Amino acid sequence: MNSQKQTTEANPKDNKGLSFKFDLQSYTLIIALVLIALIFGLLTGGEFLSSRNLSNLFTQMSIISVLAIGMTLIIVSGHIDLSVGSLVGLTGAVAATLQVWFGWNTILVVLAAVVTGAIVGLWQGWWVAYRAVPAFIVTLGGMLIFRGILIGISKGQTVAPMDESFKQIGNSYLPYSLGYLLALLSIALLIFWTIRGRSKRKSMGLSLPTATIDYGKVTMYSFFILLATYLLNRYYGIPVPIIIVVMLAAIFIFISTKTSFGRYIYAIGGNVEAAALSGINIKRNTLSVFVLMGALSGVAGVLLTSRLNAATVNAGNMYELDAIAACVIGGTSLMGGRGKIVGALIGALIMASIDNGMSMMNIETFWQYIVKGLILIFAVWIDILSKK
Amino acid sequence: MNSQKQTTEANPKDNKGLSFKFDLQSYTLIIALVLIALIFGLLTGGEFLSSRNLSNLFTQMSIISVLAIGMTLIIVSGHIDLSVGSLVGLTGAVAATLQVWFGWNTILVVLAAVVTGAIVGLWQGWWVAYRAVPAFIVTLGGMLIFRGILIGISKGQTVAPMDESFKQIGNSYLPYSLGYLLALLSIALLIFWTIRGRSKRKSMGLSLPTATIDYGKVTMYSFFILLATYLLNRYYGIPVPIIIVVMLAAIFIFISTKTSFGRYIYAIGGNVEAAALSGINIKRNTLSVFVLMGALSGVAGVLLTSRLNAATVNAGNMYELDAIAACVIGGTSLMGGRGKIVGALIGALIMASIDNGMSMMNIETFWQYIVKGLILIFAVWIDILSKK
Amino acid sequence: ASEDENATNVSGDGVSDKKIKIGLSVSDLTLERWQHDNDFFVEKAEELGAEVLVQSANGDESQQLSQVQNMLSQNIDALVIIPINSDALSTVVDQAKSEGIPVVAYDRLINGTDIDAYVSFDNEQVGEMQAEYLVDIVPTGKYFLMGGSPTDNNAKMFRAGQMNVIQPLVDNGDIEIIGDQWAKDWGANEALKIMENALTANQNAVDAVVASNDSTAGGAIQALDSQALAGKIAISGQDADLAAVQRIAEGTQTMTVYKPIKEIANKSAELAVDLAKGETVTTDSVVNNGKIDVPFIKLDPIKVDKDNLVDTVIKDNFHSYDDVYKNVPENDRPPRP
Amino acid sequence: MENYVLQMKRITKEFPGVRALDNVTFSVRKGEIHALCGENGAGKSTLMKILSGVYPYGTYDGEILIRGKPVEFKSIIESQNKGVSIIYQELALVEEMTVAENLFLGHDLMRAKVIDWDTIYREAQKWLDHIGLKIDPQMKVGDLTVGKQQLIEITKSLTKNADILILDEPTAALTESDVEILMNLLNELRSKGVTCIYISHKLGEVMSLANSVTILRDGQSISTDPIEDLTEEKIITKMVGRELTELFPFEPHTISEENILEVKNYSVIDRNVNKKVIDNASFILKKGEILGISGLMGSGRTELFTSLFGGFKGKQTGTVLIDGREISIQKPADAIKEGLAYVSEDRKRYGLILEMDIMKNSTLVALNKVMKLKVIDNALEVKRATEITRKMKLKAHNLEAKVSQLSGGNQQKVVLSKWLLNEPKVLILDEPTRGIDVGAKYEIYKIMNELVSQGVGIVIISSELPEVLGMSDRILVMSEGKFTGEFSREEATQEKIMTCATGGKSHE
Ligand SMILES: Nc1ncnc2c1ncn2[C@@H]1O[C@H](COP(=O)(O)OP(=O)(O)OP(=O)(O)O)[C@@H](O)[C@H]1O
Ligand SMILES: Nc1ncnc2c1ncn2[C@@H]1O[C@H](COP(=O)(O)OP(=O)(O)OP(=O)(O)O)[C@@H](O)[C@H]1O
Ligand SMILES: O[C@@H]1[C@@H](O)[C@H](O)OC[C@H]1O
Ligand SMILES: [Mg+2]
Ligand SMILES: [Mg+2]
Repeated sequence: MNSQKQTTEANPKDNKGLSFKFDLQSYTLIIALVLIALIFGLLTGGEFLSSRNLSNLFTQMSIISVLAIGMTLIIVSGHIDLSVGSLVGLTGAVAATLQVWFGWNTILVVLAAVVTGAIVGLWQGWWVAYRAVPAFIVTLGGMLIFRGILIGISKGQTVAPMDESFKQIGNSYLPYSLGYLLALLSIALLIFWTIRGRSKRKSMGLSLPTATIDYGKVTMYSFFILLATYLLNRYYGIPVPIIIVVMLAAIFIFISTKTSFGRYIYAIGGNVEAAALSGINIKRNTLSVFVLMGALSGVAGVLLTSRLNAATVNAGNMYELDAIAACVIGGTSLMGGRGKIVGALIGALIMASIDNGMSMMNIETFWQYIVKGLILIFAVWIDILSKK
Repeated sequence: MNSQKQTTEANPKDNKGLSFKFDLQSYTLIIALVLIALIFGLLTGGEFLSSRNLSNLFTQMSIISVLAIGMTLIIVSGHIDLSVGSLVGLTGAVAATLQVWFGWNTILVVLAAVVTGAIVGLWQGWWVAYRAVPAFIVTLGGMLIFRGILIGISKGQTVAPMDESFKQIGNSYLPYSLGYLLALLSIALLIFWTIRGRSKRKSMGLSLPTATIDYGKVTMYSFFILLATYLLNRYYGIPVPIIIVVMLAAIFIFISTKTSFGRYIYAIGGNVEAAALSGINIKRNTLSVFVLMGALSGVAGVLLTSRLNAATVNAGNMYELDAIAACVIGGTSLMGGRGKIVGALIGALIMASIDNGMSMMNIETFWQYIVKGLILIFAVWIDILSKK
Repeated sequence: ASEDENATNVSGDGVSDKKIKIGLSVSDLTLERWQHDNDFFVEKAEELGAEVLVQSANGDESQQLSQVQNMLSQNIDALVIIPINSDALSTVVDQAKSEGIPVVAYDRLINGTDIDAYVSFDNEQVGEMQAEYLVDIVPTGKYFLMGGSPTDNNAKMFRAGQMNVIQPLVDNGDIEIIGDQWAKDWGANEALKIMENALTANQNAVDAVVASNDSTAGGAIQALDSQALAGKIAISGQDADLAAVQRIAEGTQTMTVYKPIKEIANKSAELAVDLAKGETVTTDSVVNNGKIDVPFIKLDPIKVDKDNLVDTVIKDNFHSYDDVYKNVPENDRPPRP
Repeated sequence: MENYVLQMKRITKEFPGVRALDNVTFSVRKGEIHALCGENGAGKSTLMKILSGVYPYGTYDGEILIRGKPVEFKSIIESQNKGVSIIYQELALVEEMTVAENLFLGHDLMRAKVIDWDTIYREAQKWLDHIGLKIDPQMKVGDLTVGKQQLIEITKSLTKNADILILDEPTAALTESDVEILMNLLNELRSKGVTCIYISHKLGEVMSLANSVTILRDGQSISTDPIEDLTEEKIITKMVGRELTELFPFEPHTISEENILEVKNYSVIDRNVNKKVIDNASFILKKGEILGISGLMGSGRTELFTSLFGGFKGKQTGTVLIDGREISIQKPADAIKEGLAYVSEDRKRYGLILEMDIMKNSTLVALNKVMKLKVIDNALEVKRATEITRKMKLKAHNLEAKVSQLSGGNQQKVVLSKWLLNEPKVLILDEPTRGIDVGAKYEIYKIMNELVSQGVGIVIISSELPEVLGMSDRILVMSEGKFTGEFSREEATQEKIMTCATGGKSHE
């Protein structure tokens, strides 16, 4: 998250009013989230905000989050991937069959799932990048093909149960001390980066945000990191899936903001012709995005299979819609060129909160559909309003 | 300057090579379709091409076709509608409950379904056009909301059976003679229009395609119309659903090519700023597109309920994907501004043919998924190749 | 013209030296049981000398309708349908009847039309069995209801059966229902989340979970497991999926309702062949489908728990002993049959 | 009171963070051609967008009177109904649609209940003939060059038979001959009593065409004068607030003997139309030289250089040498590696990522220059971007602003920044000053001078003859895909170049 932050800070913002306004904008979504949390907290008599439920909530959002990270890149680059749900099912089944039927160990099995995902991504990316078939069609085809392969290899059966170690991936928690250690470590890193960034800017003679703003932010983030750790430690500790999500998010935020590959994706999605004339290899970069998405689907497949301790034929069904929705809620434009991973994560959290909150309230199913649909529209609308 | 001469200079149609190339391009899809038909014909020992199966095929494609007609407009205008499946379910249920529970007659019930669809379209269009919420989110929300309402009003139960007259809508055939009459009528119209068009162009001093080309086309179309009628009459006659599709298609092709509203949609999808600067009312036209899509979903809902002779809770599930796929196969660009209704119909026919053909061959289910996915990709790829 | 087509069909019926062709329309293959149904049915029918055309409709009613149409145009001699929806197939069944092709409803009844036979378990009875079993071992306490797909008609019937048993106990205060949620598409992950939330909302104070099938039970048990409650809270199921019977063997799932699928498949296959040959069938009971009294071959579902695994599922060769006890230490296993 | 057909009084318009117009007053007499001049970002387009209803009543302060009556346009249609018609600076065309459809988009002909296509195509043909454009009305607009698109845009506004016609930089993308067509048209309209508001950075046009000139500077109206009281110099002084002694600051410099770029027998076949668009072209560019390329619209200049740059899909034959080394360029990345830079004629389509901010656009090509260990160093990126944009005298209040919000001139400076950051050996400028004000042009020319003095070779493709004549050491003329003439700075004249450009033989 830090790297993401730095970019936005990086510029001279001498105009106070502007800077405040800008911040307000990027925080609307968080405000929407807080509102949703408060309402559900109230309606469930506080249960929604209990340590235990927060732990559930984070775990429940993890699979879609992993997908949303990759989907952000896909959409930013101007494409779409409808096959991720099927691919989650397929890679999960690959992991499960290799372990249950062939006795492979957990590490190998995880690798196999991720590699399968990446290879599938390569196939799809090849059609999109080198054969110019619209991603919508390639991945709609993929959605069918992978589900078909899944039914074919599993013969319609649920493959279960997994080894204990595999099961741990999606169902265990960090020891309390380790959790605090990680939290402190990330706070230390945050402070270190801020100081280094400031001194570097100073040495280059660039304008600096006032120290209160910079360190105020650091304090705020640190507070939230510690609060979250504390709350989760009041229950069983930080769930491993959420650690995986945070790590993947960090890596991919880094990729998207700090590497040329990341920058190129935004350029390609923003204006493919201008990007091509700027010497960017459109095809190879597009291919890479799909490979990454495939690999992430593999990770999601592992998480899902681990959480269910089983691979089922309709696992992952329709996850693509949730992942895309998370991105769009988070401000990613379906026209390409614009979007942030952090936004997508907040989007995923909003969606998971809605599901979780309503099921905590034990609302009737049909109301859940209706309310979820309405909240979706309203949340995005409020976000749009604030940007006007 | 001599305008006559100028025209002939400028008109590329006079170039024989080019004209052939142009025709070839727009016919690739048809060629793909013919190929698919031939292959299935061969593999099923001719069964696929039997009168009876053609009749089935046309009926089977009808619901998605109705949706694809509206979806073309939606996508051309630069949007998307993910809610049509749910809306088909909902409007179908409205028709069914009104008839089964409240005893309304068929005409009223059909009207109610279509009006419900239009109102729902109004709601969605309003959010998209006047509140600038991305159509993806509005209709994803709609997908949930309408399914929720459907579960709510039907209490999860199947509502059946419908009146005999309602059942006829989706399950009856035109008497042979009426079929031939219609065929002859449309041929007569075709000839009349061609003659009138030619004489009008002549009187305006515009260049004319050679008579052989114009009348050659008329002959060809007439032949196909008669052939189709003959084949269908060898079975029970022309299925009513396909008559509905043809009529709707005619109306909407007219709207999209001959009215300002139709052209504005293309302009809006092609370049919304240019459209706005040309004085086009973006919001109102966008709203109208959604209303039309809603009304068409209502028609599709009626057809489905009639065919099933029942309204079920998961009716129409995922039809949006089929409808969108039909459009994309038919050459509609998801970026907006480009697409044809005829293309979407051919797309729908291709998809229905794949399903039908494989089911006639009794291929194992998982193979059906895989083969359908692959054909989708290949069909679009071939189309793209030919356009290069 | 159309008379020709009909004529071929009719003549196809009479000729007996021609191989009999049976169409089997399956609702979907995303649940394990339908795959078994499919396999057993085909095996039996082929044994009886028939050829089977199988199609699966992915849970889409109009696709099922289309597929049945397509089978009809392939001159089948009998039609066996596992309907996705009992009420949504009458039009195509009418068509089959008008062409003289016998129709058997498999597992789910087809309403409002002439069918020749219905082979099934009673879905309400399944729900009743689930509830009866739980009520037996947990006569009082807090119950959580985990419904199936909110868009599956059968899910409603299971629930109706469950409530037949539970409602009186709710009314007299023995049982408290602390939640009632339905898992989209019978999805295990949906069930997992629902159960997690229910446990959280009730601080784990749950005594029994009425899960409508094994897939949803599987998800719920994962949630129980992470609270170390697996095996401590009674939970039902249905279908005797392999994963479920394994859980029963391990003690984390309490029971499942085994619908002897081989039996229903065999019965249906025999019936279909007989009907195709033009023989008439006789059954003990009938069920009214809103139009006629349909000859009904009623099969009894069986409650399966840890104690009768060997005598039911394993004995029927539905699952092998080794598969079922794969995760149970050798010395804890019951004697091999 | 004078006979004003249009009066705009005390117009003030603010965008978030920018006051684009500050109490502007602007009055136009009936039947005159009134020029509106000012630097990039002075607020000319904004003022006209207010007049045409793009920024509806209520989003600005001030008052508009047409024929003495106050008007409150809430939409474009309303202004059109009052006889105001505008050609926007940004092309407002739908590329997927045909020429005829674009001409009549939003027009009465299209608003009919049922569109009569035959009439539309006939009318379109009439208009095109009238203007003298040889374009098939059934062509897709997207298949036309920018210049042709601009002419379509002009034709489109003429079809509305407006009595106040606003042209916002209509000639930016036109060649001399097309400018001529336009001038004649405007004179004809004036004689029919149509009032024109004419925005242009080409002061020559302004001087020869306008009746009076209003100058905007930094969002304020500076003056309105009859043309008789003005000279080009005076206009410039008013625009930039200081004197510019010369328009083309060409500095004599030493041209090295080294060939930095040499092209031999280069041909390009366009696969789409299977036509030889470049026919056996050969030329040499020396280190430290400015080579001007002149020619009519469609003569193949853009094709030649995009193709050399690896950005044109076509079959290429011939030899290309850089620093005497034969090289093969398949894609832009190869060209960039060899030290080539290409500033496209269509900055919006080929130059900028509009959704991205200024900084990221400016570092897109030379990303490795702001990376350490393959990782983008944000501070370094800000520094480099600040340096280069400052050097370009870019006017933006924030490097994080999206380039889409910049005025045309400033957008062009971002494109230049992007390429210069990569320190190219050969800089190809395709119509680099299109739509750019004199001040900014001047700066771009000075940058060119500075670059050649550092040994960079520059190719400048331009349809503005004075620019080519004023800035080049040597001039090559193209016609129909071939080089048809070569002149040294001293021998070149407008007439000689035009003869070669129109296909007449050159004297060597
Ligand atoms: N949509 C917008 N949002 C924010 N600022 C804008 C917007 N449009 C214009 N501006 C700003 O308003 C000022 C005036 O711009 P305008 O386009 O009117 O200038 P111009 O005189 O037409 O310049 P040019 O000669 O380059 O066309 C500039 O500072 C520009 O950046
Ligand atoms: N996208 C296109 N489709 C079809 N023909 C094109 C296209 N672009 C250019 N052409 C044609 O290619 C030829 C050369 O055009 P090019 O743009 O290279 O000329 P130019 O001298 O650079 O003119 P300009 O001043 O318009 O840039 C012309 O005949 C032109 O009409
Ligand atoms: O057997 C069950 C079936 O009857 C129902 O329809 O779907 C779920 C299954 O578990
Ligand atoms: Mg301007
Ligand atoms: Mg050019």
